[in-house]
Amino acid sequence: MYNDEFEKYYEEQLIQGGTTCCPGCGGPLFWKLALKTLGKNTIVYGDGPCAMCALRSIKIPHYAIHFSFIADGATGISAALRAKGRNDVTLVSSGGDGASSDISFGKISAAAERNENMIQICIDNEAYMNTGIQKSGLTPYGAWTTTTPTGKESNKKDIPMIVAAHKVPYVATASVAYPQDLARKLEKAKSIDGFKYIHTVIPCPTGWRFDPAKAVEVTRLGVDTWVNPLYEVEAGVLKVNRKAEAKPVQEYLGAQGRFRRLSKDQIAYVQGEVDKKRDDLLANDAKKIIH
Amino acid sequence: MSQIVRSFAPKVDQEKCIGCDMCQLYCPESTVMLTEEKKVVFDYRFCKGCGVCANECPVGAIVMVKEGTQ
Amino acid sequence: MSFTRMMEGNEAAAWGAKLARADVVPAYPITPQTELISNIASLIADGTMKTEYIKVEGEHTAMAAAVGASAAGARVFTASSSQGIAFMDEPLWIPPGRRLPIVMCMVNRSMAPLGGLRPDHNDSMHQRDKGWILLYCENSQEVLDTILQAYKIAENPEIYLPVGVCYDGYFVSATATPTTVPDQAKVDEWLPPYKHEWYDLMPDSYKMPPPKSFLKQRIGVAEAHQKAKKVIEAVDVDYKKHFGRGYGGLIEEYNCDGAEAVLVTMDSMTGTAKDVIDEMRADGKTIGLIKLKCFRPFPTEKFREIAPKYNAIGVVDRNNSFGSAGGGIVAVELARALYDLSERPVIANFHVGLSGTDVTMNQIRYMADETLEAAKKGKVKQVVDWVETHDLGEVM
Amino acid sequence: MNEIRFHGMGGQGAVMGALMLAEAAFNEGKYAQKIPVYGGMRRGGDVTVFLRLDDKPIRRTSGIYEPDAVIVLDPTLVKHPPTRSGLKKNGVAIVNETVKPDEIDLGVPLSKVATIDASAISAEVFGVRAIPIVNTIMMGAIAKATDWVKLDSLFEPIMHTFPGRIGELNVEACKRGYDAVEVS
Repeated sequence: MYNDEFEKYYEEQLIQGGTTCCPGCGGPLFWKLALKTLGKNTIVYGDGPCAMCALRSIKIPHYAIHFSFIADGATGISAALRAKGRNDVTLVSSGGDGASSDISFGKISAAAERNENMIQICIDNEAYMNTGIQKSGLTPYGAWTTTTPTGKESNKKDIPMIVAAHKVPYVATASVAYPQDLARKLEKAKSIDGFKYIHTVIPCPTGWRFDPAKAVEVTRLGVDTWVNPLYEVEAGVLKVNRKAEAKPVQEYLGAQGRFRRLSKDQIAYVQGEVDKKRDDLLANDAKKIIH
Repeated sequence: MSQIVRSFAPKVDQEKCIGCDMCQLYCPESTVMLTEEKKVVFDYRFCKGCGVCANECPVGAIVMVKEGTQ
Repeated sequence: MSFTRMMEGNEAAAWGAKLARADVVPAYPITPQTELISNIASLIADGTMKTEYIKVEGEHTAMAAAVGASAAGARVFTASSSQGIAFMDEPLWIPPGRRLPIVMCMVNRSMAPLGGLRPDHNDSMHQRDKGWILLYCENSQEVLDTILQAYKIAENPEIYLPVGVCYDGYFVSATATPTTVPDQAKVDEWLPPYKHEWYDLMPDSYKMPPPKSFLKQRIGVAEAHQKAKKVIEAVDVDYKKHFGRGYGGLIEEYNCDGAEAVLVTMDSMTGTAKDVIDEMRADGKTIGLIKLKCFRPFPTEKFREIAPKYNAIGVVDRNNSFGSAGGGIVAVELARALYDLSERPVIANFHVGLSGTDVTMNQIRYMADETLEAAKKGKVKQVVDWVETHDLGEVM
Repeated sequence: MNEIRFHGMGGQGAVMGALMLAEAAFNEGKYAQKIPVYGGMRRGGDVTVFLRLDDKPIRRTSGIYEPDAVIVLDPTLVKHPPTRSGLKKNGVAIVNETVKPDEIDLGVPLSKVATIDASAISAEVFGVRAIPIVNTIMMGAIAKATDWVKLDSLFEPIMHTFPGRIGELNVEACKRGYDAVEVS
């Protein structure tokens, strides 16, 4: 039933249905939404182990090595595009949170420093999920993983701001729960020369411990509680994209099994950190923060 | 393509459906589609039964039913 | 136009990359490879060379960027040494399996700890199991010529393997000898632009090889290595026809007529050995020389063909393979190559020139004499002889 | 084959000097080879360079243990054991020293000794430096003291190595070396 229609639909969506990702994974959802904006004239390099499962299903040129290779191969592709005089092609380099914040953090920093012409995307599901949920540099405070059985004791790295500090032309955070905002940011990134960085926290029902059906709902809560706020830094100027009043972090934390062990004090601590970050973002909204 | 295994499958009540497109927009696996006649259809070959479409449906037109009864 | 002048090995390598019209050069500096990439930077700066030189932040990225660029249709050149090659270990596995014809200069330098800045062959020889073709060069001229040959070999659709062009740090890299840089137009005629028949990453013509099983991929690399032996020899013959210089393809037999024993050398020590062999021949000693130009693929058939002529082969290993079946890497390989011959020479094995110590004329005389003695007695004194432990004079 | 060993300190230009000399010889139709021996790219520390000149292609890449000649770029290196090591009887020595040639003792009888106060000339031409640049001055001295290369042949390699004003200064230094050297 409708098989032919669906084949046509997958061609248009540039992604094949039925990836090898878990049910409710944000990876294929991100690529579906992103490819709509990026279009056919795009090369995607790299992986993020889980999102790699999604990348295998995309219908545009993609080339991945493996986990510890982030931004680097894209640097080579970018040079090849220059050598061939192909400035019409959009080059996207993706990486997971572990790659981007831990093992290949230096590679992203170096590509940013060289201002390579590519859109670097961090697909952040907040732990090493493909190996069975181990803590990464982007695992949030208090989250259970198999290597932090009592909850992570340190905070998440602020990679978007770290990349912004490299004075790259464009940095943004985006969410699959807000597809229009995501599309606009990718569109903007496409139009800018140089290194663009987009950070997106995607849901992982398996590692975050929640019902896959709530994938988008939980991700939306992440934005609405300001745990994962939406902002962009263009030419050093900060712009907060969603300024709605914050919901209590408890709504977001309580929706996920990985935060089940958090004490009241710990939740208060998280709320305090989020409040500070929100105040900071709002205080600097529309200001030049990177000089 | 790996074999899809699912316990539940989405089923739409076309009467309730308002054709808002949310199910198609948020389906992680791109297996929900709105036909030209604004009819919601599922690609059961690839749907994993995650239930995001049902959860995101603003009018509760999609329900998850036991696999085989959709 | 073609010109000849005094040139260090690293400068010759830069000219090799320039003449090959390498589109992309991702590289990270390390002694003694540094002058190679700074020479490339100079050639780019003065407009002689047109290439995308990516100043990457480490060797791991250098090879990863090389992989990306090669798959995207660019001819890629890179280079490293010693610990840098070791840092590249993970990505070095990718080009053979993905069948990407990257050419990389491995400017030999000993490994840590206690290794100095000067050469032995462990850094490049440790790449022997990954699927890279490994060619060793004696001097600046051979470095330049071998880089051009390397692209021709690597980009052969029957082969599609990366090639390591290896040469000793200092003794080749910083040693200046007269070197001829061939005419660009003539090189262009001989080496056509790079186009991979399997890969195209451009959106309008996207093409990727279909996924293979791990086993099939591995067998593919093994078969390509087997085929490469013929291709390497043919490319050398063809190069000689066009440019007047050849290096024997897989191996070069030097002064071997009527020899009862031969030494097997690699890299820069070969030049010294040639002088010593000539002297010893003049003294009536029946010793010859085999220069092992191509270490991977190992020229098994070639050795099996010529080995029965000799009573002993003295293998000079400028490397260590600790706890091996017996001696250095080349000796062990050669023993396997000759194992099922009904008549085979004895194999003497020497460790010399480790951590960049000089391989002296006296040391080569000593090794030649020991090999001749083994030929006469039909057996060796010891499995492996650490030549540097003997006082043979020639110290400063 | 003429086997020559340079002994200098990092920063004096021994490696470059030997290369320029090799280039000059090559331009005259000889075969030449330069092998440097040094550690990292730092200044200070001793530097040895091997230079071979011959009428036929040079193949050996080993070090020079019994040199036909030594070039000593710094007075402190005269007593340095490696400088004296293996120097052939009736060999040649060209030394950056203030003393007369017959006062130089390298442990063996020599056929020719030349001395030149290259450090002083360097100070005059290039200014005073902690480690004086003496290579081109020594090259001029070599051209006068030996038949390895002609003085004129040195100018092209110098100008090629240091284009412009620096090159002109070095050519001047080279000529000063040629004029000032004392040969036994």
